[in-house]
Amino acid sequence: MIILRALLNIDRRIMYGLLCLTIVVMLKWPVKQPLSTTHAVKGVYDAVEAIPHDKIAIVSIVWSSSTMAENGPQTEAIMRHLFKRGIRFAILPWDQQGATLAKDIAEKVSAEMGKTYGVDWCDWGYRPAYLYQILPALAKDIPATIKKDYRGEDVRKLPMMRGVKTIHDVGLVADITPSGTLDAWISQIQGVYKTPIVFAPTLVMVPEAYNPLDAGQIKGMLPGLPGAGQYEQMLNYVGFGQKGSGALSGSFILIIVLIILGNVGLVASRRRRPEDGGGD
Amino acid sequence: MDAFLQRYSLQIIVWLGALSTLAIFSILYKENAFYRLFEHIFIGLATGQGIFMTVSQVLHPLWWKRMTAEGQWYWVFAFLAGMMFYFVYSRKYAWISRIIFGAFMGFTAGLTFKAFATQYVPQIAASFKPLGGPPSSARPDVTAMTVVYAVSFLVFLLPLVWAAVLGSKAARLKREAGIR
Amino acid sequence: MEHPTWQITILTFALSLSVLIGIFYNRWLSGRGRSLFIRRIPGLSALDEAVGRATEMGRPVLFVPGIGSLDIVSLQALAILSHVTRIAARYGSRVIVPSADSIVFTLAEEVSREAYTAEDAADHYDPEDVRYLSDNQFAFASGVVGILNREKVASACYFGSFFAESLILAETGHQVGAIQVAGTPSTTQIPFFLAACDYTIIGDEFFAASAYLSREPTLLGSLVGQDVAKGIIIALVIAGTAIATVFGVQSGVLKGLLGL
Amino acid sequence: MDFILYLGKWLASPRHGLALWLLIAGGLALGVAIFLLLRATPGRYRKLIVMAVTFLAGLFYIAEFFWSGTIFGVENFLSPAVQPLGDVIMVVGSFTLLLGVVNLVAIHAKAIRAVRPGWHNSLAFFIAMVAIMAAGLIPYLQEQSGQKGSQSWTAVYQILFNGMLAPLGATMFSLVAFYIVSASYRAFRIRSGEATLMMLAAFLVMLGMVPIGIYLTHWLPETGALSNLRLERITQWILTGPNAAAQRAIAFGIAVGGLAMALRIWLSLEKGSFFDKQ
Repeated sequence: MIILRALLNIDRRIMYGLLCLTIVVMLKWPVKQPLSTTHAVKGVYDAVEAIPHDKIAIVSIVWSSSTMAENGPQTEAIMRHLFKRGIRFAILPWDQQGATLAKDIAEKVSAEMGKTYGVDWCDWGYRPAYLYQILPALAKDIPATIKKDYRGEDVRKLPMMRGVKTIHDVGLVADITPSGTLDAWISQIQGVYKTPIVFAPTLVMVPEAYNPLDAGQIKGMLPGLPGAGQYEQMLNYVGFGQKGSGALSGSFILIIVLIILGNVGLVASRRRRPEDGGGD
Repeated sequence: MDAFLQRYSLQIIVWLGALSTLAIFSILYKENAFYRLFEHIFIGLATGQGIFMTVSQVLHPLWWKRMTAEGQWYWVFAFLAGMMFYFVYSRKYAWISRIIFGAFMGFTAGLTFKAFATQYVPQIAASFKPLGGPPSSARPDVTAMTVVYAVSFLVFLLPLVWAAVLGSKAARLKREAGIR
Repeated sequence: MEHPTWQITILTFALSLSVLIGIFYNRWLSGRGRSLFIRRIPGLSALDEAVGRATEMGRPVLFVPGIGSLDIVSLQALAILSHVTRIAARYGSRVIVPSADSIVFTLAEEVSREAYTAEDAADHYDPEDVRYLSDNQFAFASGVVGILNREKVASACYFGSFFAESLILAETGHQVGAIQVAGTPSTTQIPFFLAACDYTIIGDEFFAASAYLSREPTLLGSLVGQDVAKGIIIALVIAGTAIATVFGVQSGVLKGLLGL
Repeated sequence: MDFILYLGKWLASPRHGLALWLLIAGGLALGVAIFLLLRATPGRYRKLIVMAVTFLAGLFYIAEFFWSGTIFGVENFLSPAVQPLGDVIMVVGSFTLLLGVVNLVAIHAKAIRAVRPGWHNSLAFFIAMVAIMAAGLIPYLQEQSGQKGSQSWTAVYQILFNGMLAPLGATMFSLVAFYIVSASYRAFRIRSGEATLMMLAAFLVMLGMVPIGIYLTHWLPETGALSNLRLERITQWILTGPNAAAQRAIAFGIAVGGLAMALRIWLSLEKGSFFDKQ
């Protein structure tokens, strides 16, 4: 009984150790688990499939190394799909680290799929995250707002940017983010010009996003790492999204087990009280 | 120095990264001097980088360059407006800083109206859904699912919730009666 | 739609008008010595308890006004700060205010100084207790974690905009044994505060805080106006759902209702 | 009218050389003059000035947005000003940078001077701040003045940024994962009916999000009434049904609360420590 009651107050350091162990083990020896596709993820897939070939896509990068584990695989999956369909896209980074990290992903995938910088994709370069100030101007005149790509070259000279003038030449915006930038995209772009938006948030932000998703303000959503995993499955390749989802499964199971243990402890301490004559 | 940095910078980055990670993780055990040191370094780096970014991304290109190189002399008024904030440190003239604070609050207030109309009104409209109507192709049929769950809830979960409620009530009654 | 349709314009103005009417109605009422009723919000009543506990233990109170810049939410947080500081000043306790935005920091400094002066406790006010830490989200969090541990904080209040750092702050606070009260309109963070804090105020209770704490007729009236505005929205949703059920989602009446 | 237009054009045209500096000096002088004027303003007008500025600032965005088409035959002439105003706000806001930094520097300088316990931490703060600032600004300013940016300083910047600032932030964020475990272990106890419901919902959502949960019920049919008992469908229902409804209700409450506060601030009806005194 003492053991059972000890379950009521497990030392947090033990829990932290168990978590570390679970993640390491699950990443090292991944268990193949099936993922089924939810309608939110299918919405992203369909939105990318629906982009007309004469329009470009914008991949908005707000994440940095802190949330790379979740946002990185999402970015890669979306880029792969765009490349696969032959839709030209531009990276629009709002974070200094994210700028480098997303460019690295694009370079890797583009090399793998035989695509060329400037023709199939480009990088508009880092700018400070003043979305509310920049987006209205971007919508009206893209080349004048962006001016130069990350290498300092005039964006007007890039082959893929030919004929791209306003937001009406943009067929999709993918906002990949760990923070509240979606509001800016919705209120300044989608709400005004009806440009389709898909959303790739971190897992903690998911519950809130069902509201705009339901309102049709975003076409689809990749919920964190499992979302990326599902998307990978739809695109038929195995990336960190699927591997990482396994580790996530493990840690969720750990949390559930700990919660159950805590409750066992609670029940045990309740039962014991009368006989103990006021044990605590 | 140059050659050294070029040659070893990657190794330095890796080792410093590992050290920083360990320092922060050490707080999971308990607060300690190692963590404290890196906390101060972190704040120092963030402050320094913040100053660098503000100067290189905003103040230099959007203000100084425009005012001097592009000849738009009237940007001097932006500087004057910015300086008004600093009157907050003067007892006597603190009210002058309130003018610029007021302007900023006004802008925020104005934008709130705009956000309400573009962001929330469409969500009000999205709540207009037929009850028990046919499901749309893109979304699951929430109504049908609700019925299924309501039934299963009654069958499986209600006894459990009921027991828990009873349990907590009994515990409270016992507590109130002084039985421990 | 670069500009809203007339329906949206009218709706926004109507809601604003109902708030204004609420304000002036209650001002008129209070001029005649009457006042409106406001229900108890346990989280806000707990602020007194939190400060009182810190005083008994002889330890400081921590108040984090969020990590947002100067906006509606931060201003509300500062209003709550003013209240907390005044209680603390009355008891002669310290309130440590770490800040993540230079403008909010400046205002917080002023609010604190004023609160101590108003309670005739200016000698208890330590200018170093209001601190600017960093506008880098996690550098700020690391600093607050440090303060929570080193200052042996007895009570911690988190009011304002919070993001991914909310649980880092609240869980550390729990570990050092502080009694914690939180309130934020950032809906994603509410579950974290609920899990780690003793009291959490949710949603628009946050905006009711200054009215609740000050019982100022203008603010109370605004609260009544807000309830009327919410009533209008509820009526709209019910009407819209009824129309959608009877005539279908594609009906012209529904489209005309908000002009979307 | 013509004269005003002419004057506006004359003032707005770009200048160079001496004329530019004379105009800048003139602007500064005007600033001092305005300050002297403000200083002489009697107390009872001060509040009025602040109120008027707040009102006009708010009015700009409100009028610009809600003014669609023509009103009394006048087109919306405010819209073109939105973009430049955004720039101005950004620049003016950036000048506040030092308000916070001064406080930080003062506290740490004091700690070092008084050799308080832990003064070496304050020293580390200064070294870190100055180092990254220099490493960033030196190559930037060199490049701006047409020279080649110093390679060594850039390397130092990279080291400080990628070797320290980035991992420190990432690790700090990853603490959330650990704290979620200990917080949920404590929070989800079956103390009452509501708490039990909350715990069940949490279990279902957690399981429905990850492969293992989906695996648990994958034997149920894909279609038909029973398919609704698949874990991922339950999760989806919790999130799109009760969760979205509750989130939206909270969001509306917050939106109305924000709208009311915006209104009070805009019309200077707000009460409270900052707003009451002038």
